[in-house]
Amino acid sequence: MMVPLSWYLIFSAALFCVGLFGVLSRKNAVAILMGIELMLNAVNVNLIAFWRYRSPSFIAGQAFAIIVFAVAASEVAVGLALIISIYRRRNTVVADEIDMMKF
Amino acid sequence: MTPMQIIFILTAAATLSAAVLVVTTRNIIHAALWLIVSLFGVAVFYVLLNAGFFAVVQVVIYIGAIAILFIFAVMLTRRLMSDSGPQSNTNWWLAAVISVLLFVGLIWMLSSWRGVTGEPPVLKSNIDTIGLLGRALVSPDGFVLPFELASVLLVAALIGAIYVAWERK
Amino acid sequence: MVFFSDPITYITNWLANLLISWGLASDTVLVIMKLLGAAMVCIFGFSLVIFTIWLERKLYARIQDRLGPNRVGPWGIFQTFPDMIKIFTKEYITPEGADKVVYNLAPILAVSAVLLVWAVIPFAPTVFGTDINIGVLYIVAVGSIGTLGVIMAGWSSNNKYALLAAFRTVAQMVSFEVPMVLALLVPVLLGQTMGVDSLVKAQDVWFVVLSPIAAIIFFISSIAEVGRAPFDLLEAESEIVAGFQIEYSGLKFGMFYVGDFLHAFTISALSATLFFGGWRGPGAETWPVLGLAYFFMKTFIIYFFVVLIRIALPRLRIDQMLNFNWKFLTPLALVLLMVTAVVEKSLIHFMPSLNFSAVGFLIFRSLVLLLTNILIIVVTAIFLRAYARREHVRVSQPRPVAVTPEPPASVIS
Amino acid sequence: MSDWLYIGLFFLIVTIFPGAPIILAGLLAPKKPNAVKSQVYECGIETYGDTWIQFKAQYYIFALTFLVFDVEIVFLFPWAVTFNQLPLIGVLSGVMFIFILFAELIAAWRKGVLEWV
Repeated sequence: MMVPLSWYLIFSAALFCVGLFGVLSRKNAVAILMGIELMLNAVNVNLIAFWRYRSPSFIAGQAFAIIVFAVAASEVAVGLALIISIYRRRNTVVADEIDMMKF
Repeated sequence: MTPMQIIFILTAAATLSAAVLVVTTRNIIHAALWLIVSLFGVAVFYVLLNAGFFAVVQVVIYIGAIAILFIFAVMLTRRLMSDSGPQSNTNWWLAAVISVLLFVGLIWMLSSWRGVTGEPPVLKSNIDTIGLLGRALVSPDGFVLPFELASVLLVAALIGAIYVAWERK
Repeated sequence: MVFFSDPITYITNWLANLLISWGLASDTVLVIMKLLGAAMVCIFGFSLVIFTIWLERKLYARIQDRLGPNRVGPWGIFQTFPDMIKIFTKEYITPEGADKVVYNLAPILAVSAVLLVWAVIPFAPTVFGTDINIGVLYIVAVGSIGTLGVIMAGWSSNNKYALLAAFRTVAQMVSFEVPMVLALLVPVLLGQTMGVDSLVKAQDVWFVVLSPIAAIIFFISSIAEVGRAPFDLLEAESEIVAGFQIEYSGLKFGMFYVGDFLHAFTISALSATLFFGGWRGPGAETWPVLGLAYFFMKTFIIYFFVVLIRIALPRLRIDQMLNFNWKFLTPLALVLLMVTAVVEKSLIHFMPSLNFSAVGFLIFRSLVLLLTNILIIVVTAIFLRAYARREHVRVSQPRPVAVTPEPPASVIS
Repeated sequence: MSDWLYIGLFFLIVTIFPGAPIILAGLLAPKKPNAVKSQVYECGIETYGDTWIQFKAQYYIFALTFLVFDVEIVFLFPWAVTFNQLPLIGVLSGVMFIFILFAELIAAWRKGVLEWV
């Protein structure tokens, strides 16, 4: 256990930023969701790292991580279903072209 | 350099390069496969953090279910998405600048915090984290409400997603 | 004496001491020993496949009143070796437009996902790879890597039918994973641990006695997970092309088959470990080599049933298969889980007031749980009969079939 | 941690074991590819159109149902492990959780999602 906490935090910050880049720069809506998954994973690494380094006997970090798993699963389920539905109606998954609500 | 640190660095490098490929590669199925590699790397981190349960849950949920769902969704929306041509939008450079700025900001913030260094407390050898977690998740002074709410959330997500994706005949 | 009672531990210790006496650091020795152990398990798995292929062919043939392999060696026992040499020298034909890396990775994943399960299976009281405290979930996780192998193979072959078959196979595999995992929860609940070896140690009474329904559900859904008859309609060899492996040739194709046979044996080993007491038997603690014998005896008996089912039962239709999973196995597993939890908890809760001895409680608990299971079986049977009656009525309704059209009136006249 | 060391080494070994024979057989086997041989084998005629065709949403629905069930079942494992030490209310909330799962299955069933059409 000779890895300092800062390494984990830097790693998860980097993962978060890569995910953010994906969300902001991708055209394909499915790929945007992939970016969001990366960000959620970065959050989870942080939660577990804090649990391990700050309060191993208090389980809150792990319980939060469990909830993040549930949220990630529901987000993917609904997000992808929306994308499929949009694709069926409008024949596109490019996020820029889904602009019915735009003035 | 202890073996642990070497493992950490190797895994971090692999995970981050896979993540970069997820957000840059043109072929969207390849992006999904790289996502799996990246998620697997995160599972290794959970092992390094003595959270074996989460490592396995990561593999079961993310690789076994979410990645499959992604691949299915790509197949369902395939017809018009050709792999050639740019997959990034026109202001990707702005996204890159924002991401790098955020990263620099986070590092700056971390470096000004005292708690960031320091050894992890030694885990007691008889500590049963899964048992603790199990008890915390269902005890009324623990997380029973979020736990049941997560279940309800998943039910809502399932029904909503089915309603949205269902092909009416 | 130690050698005879526990040869594997004896050899391991001897080797470790030898390495230490050569002046290696104890950490290095640990890594080398673990590496060797893993390699031994894999070698053992592969040699087992060579044997089970012969065994299965022979059984298949005998039950169909044929001779089966009988030329190479006594009873044709070496038949697999010429087959192996043949497949080794076959040309790899890569379809055009295939995604090379993914295409080559898929067969490796198909085998390794199965081999990985062997990391947590205890062979004897002293012979097991590791007893991680989440062993049962690890088995589930490794199974999902296999799903990935299928989808990679189907996608990278650049073949519509391979892709379609991969999708169907994955739909089948993930569907049957739900009752399988639910059935796995029952032993965890009864044994209060997720470590596989700890679960074996917790089986003072075999879990198949405490919860026969869970054992049956696990067994059936594992067979479906392997994709064997009667659930093999996605690669029905005698009817359609070979499913998602259609574009594979040579040893890459062979690896899918190795994975298949190994998987069939692995689910037998898992059933034996989780529900039939694994290495437990009289005298196994003092003579670990006996434990090894018990384990393989149980495994081979269950494996025999897996093969028997494959030979005896006809193929299901895909809608029947999925209905069977979602409308029968899954609700049954959920009800079983709820009932078991309530019964077990009330047993523990009211136990102190009943004043049993330890053995008496064990017997009482087994009886109560067994009776509960039998009750569930009876209720399920009633439901099933009602369903069958409805289904018979529904199917016997006249439905559009191809009839010879009535000849036009002009022809008759 | 040494348990996980074994698992890690096992991951290493199991990729080598099927991989090495495949590479070895690639060296042993003849290599004479030609255009006709490497055509994809689909049907009575030459392959037609793009391979990566679009599939129907039914596959997605099954994967979706599986995902939701998988996530919820995985959460039940920590509950099952500590089952004996839980107070009655804890056990009941777990049973309640399973019951929600059951209701979910019934809801999906009634909606006709679980039909293979």
